[in-house]
Order: sequence, then C-alpha cells, then structure tokens
Amino acid sequence: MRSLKISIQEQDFSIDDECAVMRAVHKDIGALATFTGLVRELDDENSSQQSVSSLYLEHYPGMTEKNLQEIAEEADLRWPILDIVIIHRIGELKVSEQIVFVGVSSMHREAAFAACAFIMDFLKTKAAFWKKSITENQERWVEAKNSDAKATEKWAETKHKR
Amino acid sequence: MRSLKISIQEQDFSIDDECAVMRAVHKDIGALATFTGLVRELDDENSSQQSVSSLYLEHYPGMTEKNLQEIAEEADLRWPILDIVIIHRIGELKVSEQIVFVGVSSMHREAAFAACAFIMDFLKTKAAFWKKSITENQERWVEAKNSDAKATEKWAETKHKR
Amino acid sequence: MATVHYFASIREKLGLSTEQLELPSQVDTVNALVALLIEQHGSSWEEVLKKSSVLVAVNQSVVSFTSPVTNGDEVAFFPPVTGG
Amino acid sequence: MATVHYFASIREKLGLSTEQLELPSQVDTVNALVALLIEQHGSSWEEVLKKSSVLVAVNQSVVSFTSPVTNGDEVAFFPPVTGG
Repeated sequence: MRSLKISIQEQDFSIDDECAVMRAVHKDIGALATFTGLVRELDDENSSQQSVSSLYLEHYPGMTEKNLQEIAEEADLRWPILDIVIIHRIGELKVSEQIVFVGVSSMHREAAFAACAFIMDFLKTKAAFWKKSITENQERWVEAKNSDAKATEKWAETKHKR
Repeated sequence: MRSLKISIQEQDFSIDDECAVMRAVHKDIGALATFTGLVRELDDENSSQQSVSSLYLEHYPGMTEKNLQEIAEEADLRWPILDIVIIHRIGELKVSEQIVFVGVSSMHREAAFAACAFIMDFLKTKAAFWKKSITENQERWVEAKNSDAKATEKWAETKHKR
Repeated sequence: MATVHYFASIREKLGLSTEQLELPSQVDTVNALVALLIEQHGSSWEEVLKKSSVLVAVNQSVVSFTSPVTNGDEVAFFPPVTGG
Repeated sequence: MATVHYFASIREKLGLSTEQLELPSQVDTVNALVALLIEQHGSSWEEVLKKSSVLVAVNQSVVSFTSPVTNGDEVAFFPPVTGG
C-alpha cells in the first residue's frame, strides 16, 4: 500500500476530490473502486416502516482510527493495492446524506473491487461506530445485523495473495 | 432496475455528478458502488515497458450501446438494483485520464458491489470497444486478455437471485 | 445492398471502414461473403479476414461464420473487444 | 486511576460517558471491574453491563471479560458496532 487516508469527520466529502488526490500523484492507477453508503429513508428493522428522518453516528476516538488502520493493512496483505481512502462521518446525518466512503486504487480492477468490498464488510463489523436511527416519533440504537457478521466470514476463505 | 444511463462520449465525466443524479431523485439508496478505469502509464503487454503516452478508443456505434444495455439487463436479473450508469469514453485519452465509469445504486452493498463488478467484467469482454496503445515510438492495438475471459466465466456459477 | 463495417486493427489493415455491396443470391452466408470480399479486394484480404480470431456481427449481433446474410443486412468484422 | 468510557446505548442507559476511578488491587480483571462499578453505581447498572451482547475494550483492543485490567488502563464498554 502506497498511501492510506483515514478520516472521521462531521463534514461531507466529495468522491471526485478523493479520487482526484489519488489520480493526481500517480500514473500507475488503472482501477479505482469506490463505495459510498447513504442514509436510507426506510430502515430494515423498523417494522412499522416509519420513515427515518436522520441518523446519529457516534465513534470511539482513537480506537476507531486504529480499527480502520488494521482493516486497511489486512486488505493490503491480501491484494496488490496502491491507495486507500476511508472516510466516515459522525454526528447527525439526514436522509440521502453520505455516511461512509471507501476508495481503493490498484493497477487492475480485481484487487480494487475485492479490497473495497472487504474494507466495507470489516468496517461494518469491526470498527467502533454506533448508529442511532431517528424517526418523527422515536430514537432507536440500530442493532448489529447478522448478515453483516456473515459477510465478514466469507473472507476467511480468501487466501492471501501476496 | 429503475433507471439506466448509457453514454459513449468523448468528453470527460465527473463521478460526483453521476452519483448526484442518482441521489437527488431517490431516498431509498443505501449503497453506491462505482468503478472508474484510468489510462495507466505502463502497459502489461508492452515487454519493453515503454511508457504509454495515450490510448485511442474506438467503438461500433449502435452495437456497443446494445451490448451495454444487455449487460445491464442481465445484472438486473441477478441482483436487486436501483440505478445503473455506464459511461465509456472514446477517442484519444492521455495517461491518468478516465476511460470508463460504472456506477450502481442499490438498497444494500452486496448487490451494488456485485453488479458493478459484473458489468465491468462483461463490458471488457462483450462490449464492442477496441483500444490502441500509443507510445512515443509505436502504436499497437491492444490484445484481448485471457484473464478478462476468465473473469466473465466465474459469473456463470452465480445463481439468479431474483 | 449489404453494408459491411470493419473496425480497429481490421479496419487499419484493410484500409477501409465501411462499404456497401450487392450480394449475389449464392452469397447467403458470412463465409460466402468473406470469399466474395477476398475475390473483389485481392488476396491480401485473405490473411486479415480468415484469421481465426476475427469476429463477425450480423445486424449488430455476434454470429458464427456459417450464419446467413442477405441484402439489407449490416455486417461487421472486428477483432476481440478490448474496452474498459 | 483507570479511565472507563461508555458508548452509544450503554452510555445513554447509564447516563454517563466517562469516569475515572482508582482500582483496588483485588480488582484485576474486567469482571472484577464490572462488579466494582455495579457496587458503586447501584444495581441498575447490573442489567446494562451484564448483558451478554456488551463488549469491552482495554486500551482500545476488544478483549474478554476475564482479561486483566490495572490502574492506568483505558477501559470501554459498548454494544456491537453498527457503522457504515
């Protein structure tokens, strides 16, 4: 891995700006995979299907950054990665706002796609963030999803490639 | 699939602009996976490792759009997708310039990641584009890569999920 | 009349991107069209169009060289695709 | 002194985000620290901190409740993470 940017911030981000930084410096990038997570209006667990008006995101300063660093380093052991950017917003975020960004550059697309998906799966289950869902009538801390735990398990079978 | 944009164009594109269009209209997007392919300075097949100064991209007007439409429709059969954007540039493109963009929005990340990777794999092997690599001393039509053919084969095992 | 397009390395080697020609009734497959093109343009076309990697599309769908062609069709010869 | 942080639903239920306390020498594991906290704050803390889903980190690494703690450590209690 050539560069790693980890940022936990209240302010919004621009995908173009993050990609431009990677592209400006280096001429060997052939592939750039990104993932952006957004606040959805309807929430899976909310059985009444009440519209979410916002999310509140909390983290553990210090530990969260360490978690993300470890996840990025693990991805780097598995795939030939050039640059990684991980941004996660905290505080109150409204519907359609951006929550999280993961960008991975590589020479070829397989590594970029796989590492980007890997980082998201582990961010969801290993990084110290907590999310509260706010509707017109209630606030509720979101429960960890079984499907997210399963998503990380599939990577156990992935052999180290480097 | 709710919306599909296919554009074959000479001009550059902005990832933010493409994502903003999807995000502005709908409030149910939770996940947005993108892939951007860039012109790399060093070319795999060029054994002399001479620096690529530009690529020239040609397509088959009419058929290329049809190929991309079919690929997007096949992705839509396999995963619960909301919006797809496919942009491919043609003409002469310099090192670090953007060549191709695939953006897929979905409620959840698995579908967005898988469909984005699927579309790229099939775009590489089924869409009527041809690429010429231009170095200081020579021009050479790029050969189709065996690894790209193999990348499409892996999707044969993917079960239809809808 | 059939329209024939040539793309990428094939276009460059043949020095032609598009032509229109009347297909005689016995020219009813891609293979027969290739024979006609070689006859009309000369034997230098043989090594280009008979290369095993060459692909053909009729009316914008990739088909085999034994597929039918007829007047009114749009035929295209091209190498394996390399976009992305 | 050990620093103890509480996050998310646990912070809200306890009504406390951070505290510092002197660990007596016999309080040398997370389990013993939990017992001390319940003793100091009252039995309402028991149902919050003894819930099976509660996670604990010592010096910013997730550990088991049988792991050692000592004065100077940073301990944190939190529910399963739900970022992204």
